[in-house]
Amino acid sequence: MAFFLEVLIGGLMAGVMYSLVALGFVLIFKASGVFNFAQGAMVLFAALFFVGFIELGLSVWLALPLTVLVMVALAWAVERLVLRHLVNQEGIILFMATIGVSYFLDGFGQSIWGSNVRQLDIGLPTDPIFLMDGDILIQAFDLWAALVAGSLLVALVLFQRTSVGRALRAVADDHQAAQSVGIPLNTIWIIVWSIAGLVALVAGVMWGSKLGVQPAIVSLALKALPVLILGGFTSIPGAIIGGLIIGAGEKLAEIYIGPFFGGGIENWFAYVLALGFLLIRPQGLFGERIIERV
Amino acid sequence: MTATAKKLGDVMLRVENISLSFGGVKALTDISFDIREHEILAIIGPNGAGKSSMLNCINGFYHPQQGSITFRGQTRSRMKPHEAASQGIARTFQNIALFKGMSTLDNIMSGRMLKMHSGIIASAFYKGPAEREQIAHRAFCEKIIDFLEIEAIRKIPVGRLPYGLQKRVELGRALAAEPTLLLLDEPMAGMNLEEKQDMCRFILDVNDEFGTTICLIEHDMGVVMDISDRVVVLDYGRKIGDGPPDEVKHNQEVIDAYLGVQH
Amino acid sequence: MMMKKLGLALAAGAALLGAHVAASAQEQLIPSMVYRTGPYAPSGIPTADGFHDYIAMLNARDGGLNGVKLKVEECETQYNTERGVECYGRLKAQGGTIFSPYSTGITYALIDRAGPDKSVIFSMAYGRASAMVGQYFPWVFNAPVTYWSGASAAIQFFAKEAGGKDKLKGKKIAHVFIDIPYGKEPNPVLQNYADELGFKLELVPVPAPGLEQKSIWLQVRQMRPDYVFLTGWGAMNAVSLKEAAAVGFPREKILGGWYTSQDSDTVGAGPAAKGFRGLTFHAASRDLPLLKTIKQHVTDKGMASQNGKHMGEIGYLRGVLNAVFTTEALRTAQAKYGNKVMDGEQSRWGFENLDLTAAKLKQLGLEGFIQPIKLSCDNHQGEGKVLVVQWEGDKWKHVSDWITPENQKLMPLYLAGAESYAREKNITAQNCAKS
Amino acid sequence: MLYRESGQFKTSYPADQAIFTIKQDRWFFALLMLAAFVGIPLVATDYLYTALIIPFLCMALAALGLNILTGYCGQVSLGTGAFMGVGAVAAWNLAFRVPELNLLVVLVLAGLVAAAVGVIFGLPSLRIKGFYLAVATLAAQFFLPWLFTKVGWFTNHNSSGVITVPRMTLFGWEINTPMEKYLFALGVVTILALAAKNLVRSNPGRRWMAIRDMDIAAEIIGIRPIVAKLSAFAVSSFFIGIAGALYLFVYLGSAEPDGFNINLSFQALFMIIIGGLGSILGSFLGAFFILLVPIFLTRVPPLIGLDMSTAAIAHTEVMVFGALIVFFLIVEPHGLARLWQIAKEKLRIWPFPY
Repeated sequence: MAFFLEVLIGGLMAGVMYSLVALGFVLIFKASGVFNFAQGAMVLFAALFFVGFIELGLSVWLALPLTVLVMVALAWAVERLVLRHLVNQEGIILFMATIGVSYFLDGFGQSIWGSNVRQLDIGLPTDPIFLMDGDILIQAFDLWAALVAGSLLVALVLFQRTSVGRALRAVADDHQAAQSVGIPLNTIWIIVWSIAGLVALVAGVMWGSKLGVQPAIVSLALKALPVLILGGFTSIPGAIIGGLIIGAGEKLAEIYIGPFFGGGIENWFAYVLALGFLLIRPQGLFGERIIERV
Repeated sequence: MTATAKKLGDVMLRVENISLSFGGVKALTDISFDIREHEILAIIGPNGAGKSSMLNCINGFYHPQQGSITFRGQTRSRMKPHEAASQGIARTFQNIALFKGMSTLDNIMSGRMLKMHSGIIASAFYKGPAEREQIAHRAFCEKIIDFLEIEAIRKIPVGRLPYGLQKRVELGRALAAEPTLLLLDEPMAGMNLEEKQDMCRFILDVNDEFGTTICLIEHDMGVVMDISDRVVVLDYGRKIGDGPPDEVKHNQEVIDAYLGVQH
Repeated sequence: MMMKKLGLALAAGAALLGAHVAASAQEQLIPSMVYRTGPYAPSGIPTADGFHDYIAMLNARDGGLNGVKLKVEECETQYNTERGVECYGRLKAQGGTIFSPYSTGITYALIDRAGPDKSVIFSMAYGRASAMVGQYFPWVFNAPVTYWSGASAAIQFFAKEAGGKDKLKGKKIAHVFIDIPYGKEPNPVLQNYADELGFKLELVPVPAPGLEQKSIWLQVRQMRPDYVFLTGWGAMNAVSLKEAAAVGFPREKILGGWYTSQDSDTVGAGPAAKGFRGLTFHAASRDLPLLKTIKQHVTDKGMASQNGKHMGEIGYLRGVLNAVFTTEALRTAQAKYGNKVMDGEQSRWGFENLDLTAAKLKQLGLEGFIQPIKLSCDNHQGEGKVLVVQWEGDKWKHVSDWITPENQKLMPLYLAGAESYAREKNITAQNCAKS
Repeated sequence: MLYRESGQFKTSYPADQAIFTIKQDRWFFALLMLAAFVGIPLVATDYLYTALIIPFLCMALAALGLNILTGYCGQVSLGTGAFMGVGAVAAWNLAFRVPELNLLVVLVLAGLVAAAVGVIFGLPSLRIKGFYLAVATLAAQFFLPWLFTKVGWFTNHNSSGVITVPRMTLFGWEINTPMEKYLFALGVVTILALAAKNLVRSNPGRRWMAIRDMDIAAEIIGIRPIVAKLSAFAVSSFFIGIAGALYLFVYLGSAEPDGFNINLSFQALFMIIIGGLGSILGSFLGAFFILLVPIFLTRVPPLIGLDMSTAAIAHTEVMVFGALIVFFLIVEPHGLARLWQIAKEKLRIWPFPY
């Protein structure tokens, strides 16, 4: 029982990290209807620059704003060079375009900073904490990760209330309408991508200090996809809850079902879970239902 | 005028007490009417009267909560659009629903999908049965192409065609299925006078030459009064009139509906 | 605009059909298949550097090998089999004779081609263990050790820790391995030992690339094994150590295979790596005379790959050792065929008759770096020996004497593996009695 | 002046429905085939075979398969690699366990197995669309390789899970040298490409394109989405499966199931985007282009005296791919195939401007 709880908690914590990546996807999809496959690459990109700046001898408090600037610049570039030219294309084209962006960032980041593993220590404790006289173990680091993700979430929800936030939702509902009431679409997009960039940075720093900053981080983005399916592409709470479900689900599965299949089922279990779910509820946990008309 | 000269057959499709609603919104309330063999029936009414919804019910795209639709003696509760199609119901759409990426010819050929049977394997080899079938049906489609006078645009992707022509191609695709009942959703919307006249001619010819029963939605009263044998009037999802054009024309309720008198 | 691009591509195609940049007559092309990018780059980079720098040193100091200039031609495989095959093809076309794929997957893909193409595949301490049987794999060499002898060494080390082989009875040893061919290689041997010595073997696969190990280590913690043998690669290694630390599993109980205990792994893991122990098939010495020579002739002259950033790291030393084997094999061949560019056949002869005596090693500035080793027609592994090193947080410390793997005990396994391969391919054994 | 259709009148429907309606096209195709079957064997080196030509054939076939699903039927899939894996593993097991089986039979059966698996993983497409489906296909991409690694039987319990192909013979013809392998692959690919062309220009093709262009309308004219979509998945996976089998048999010679990973899927996707969605020719152009880029990048800088480090080249390559994808999607969504057409249009009126 204690072990079960331990795994469950561990899973939920891991789920928080997925949510962090998934959040970025949702933000962009909500505001621009773009399924941004590059989110994962952005995570690595941000982390690389952050750790890179620190290695150049800058203090964390200098490196952080600098990296933020980089991400904003990135958002601007993406809008300028990619989105702007694909405005009225169907979603799937934009999706493929972001795959291109993803590859580009991957290569770009590495050609600047190299492919070595970089250790990133932002002073979060890594030692285990024991509850119930040693039966249950919680990883201090994960608690912090959860804390950060939580505060980020709150910040985002608050942001939604600001005028810009409302503008975002307006765009999400209807591009033409938004433009007609005089909201410059391009600006909106830059803002959204910048925010997604910030989320990526946070995710990158967390993952980075957990695994060390290295190219392999990109593959984590793929883990956020089942989360999206589960939570629905348009719902921030969906991303969070989806992340938790996936995290806990796959860890429990790995430990309690895995052994029967010789282990290592984590890589696909999340997808199968999401897929099975999809067949029951195609629009995801919190996604809106679509009524088709002719 | 052809319409009056022609004698009407017996009931082909009977709509009985149809009610349809999305969530709370009622689109159709307790609607009943018949469509008879060989006739041209027009459904008219102000915007949002539920005309398109009515067609969508008939060809199985929407499933009414109450009521039944009886087509050629067999009553159906829920049926899928492709089942309706295989029963011989074809239609066109208010805002064109052609396959933009395909050529005019392919669009019309696709209308005969139900009549072509060569499978994957045969098609992969192509030579032999598959090709023969292609040729046979191509011949039929060419007839339609001649009939609609669109020979010139055979090989052009419909996406590139002007609106009026697209409407024609869409009609062609519907005809290719050799339907017994043809549903036309505003076939002349957004056409200039000339195009409208052509379209009227086609509709009447189809009705005469192939004896196809036609049920159409149209806003242009002039057109409706000219070509239709019978008119059904909808307003706010209710039927407020049903009968020959002249009769409906003088129906007070209908006039109110069009002049927008308060209910 | 677009037409231009298309044209460009076609032009390139034409260019390729034509040109072949082959090594010139007095230049021995030394293929170097590397991965400096992708998830496995951290493990690949130092090795690639070491290989490059040693050859560069030979060129700088001796003008090559007995007057034959050496030309290192790198090709990026990204640890990816198809790219590896492409690299092999390209390097072969340019005149390469000895290939070190640095990937078990690529090695497997090349084994079949080696014979017909007359290419020597030198998979130093990786690849197909049973390829050490020279009769069936005349073109493949895996000196000085294989994953199987590595596993054997690991078990002996555990036995020593426990205080004798008999003490292992009833103990529990977990093998945490990355779930790709390389990771699975040791399993049969470990299983054999488990049956023989009566300890319980737990196999714990980690899905590649191995960034997700939380549940793995929760499991391990739950198993409470006495020892963990860790066979990871690239990104996985550091994560293993971090997760082990996170679940409070003592690193001292973890013994890494030799590709799991490089500096990139321990540095990446930070403090979590302290106390972690790993196998090597060479000493972890940063003060080898040879390194000084390399520094003097290459690094200080700014000719080193990445300015010798990784010099002295385990991965780097490995690259150097790989280069030493390669060049010494060529040297041996030259002794027989004369001081010119060696072809495939001759390179192969060089490997089969390679004999690194203590004196030779001293002369190379490698005293104490590896134990003397001799290859032969039927034994392509030689009696390589193994060390255990421990990470002290900033450098490696030797914590064992040279361990001799029980190769004679493994021989049946080697033969079985080799013969089954020979059957699949209906290959007849070459006769090692003659020649 | 050379490329003219004027004066060539089609007097029958068969003539009008032929693959190459214009005389010059027929000649061109004949020449192409001549070059492929006779020309290349005369000039190509072993390196070109193993590094460019053979992988080109395999990946082109895979791209073709994906194009049927994505380009013609509009169902995006990121599972190509996995389905190649299915084909490869199936083919290997057939060849290994039933040695007397004819190589062609092996390929076809492998294709059918892949098709069956494809249909299973295509089922979600009946409920979900667009990105949701794209993500769903990832399930296949992660599940199948895992399955092959885990279930020892698939790899005949090889300790390292690597499968190595037995020697190939076709009607007594020993397929050993790269050239022989090339000719064999070329034969297979040519036949399948023609089959694909036939499919897309007749009934099944129309059904797929209808679903792609407007699924609702398609259903209303009597196309059953389930039939259209699943048949697309089946045919596509059939092609991809055979591509995978060739990939293992004539290209790699040995592989671990894990090798059929997501990178392969993306590669195939890039090929059809750059080559041209919904175009048979495009699949080939795209494959050629994508495979050429890395070789181009590694070979050409040295030729022009530019010395790039291995890492730099690798990174540049990734960037170039990314940039190309975006570039093509923006500038020419129909890819190289469309450019080819434009070129022909130009040629048709050349040398006169109008």
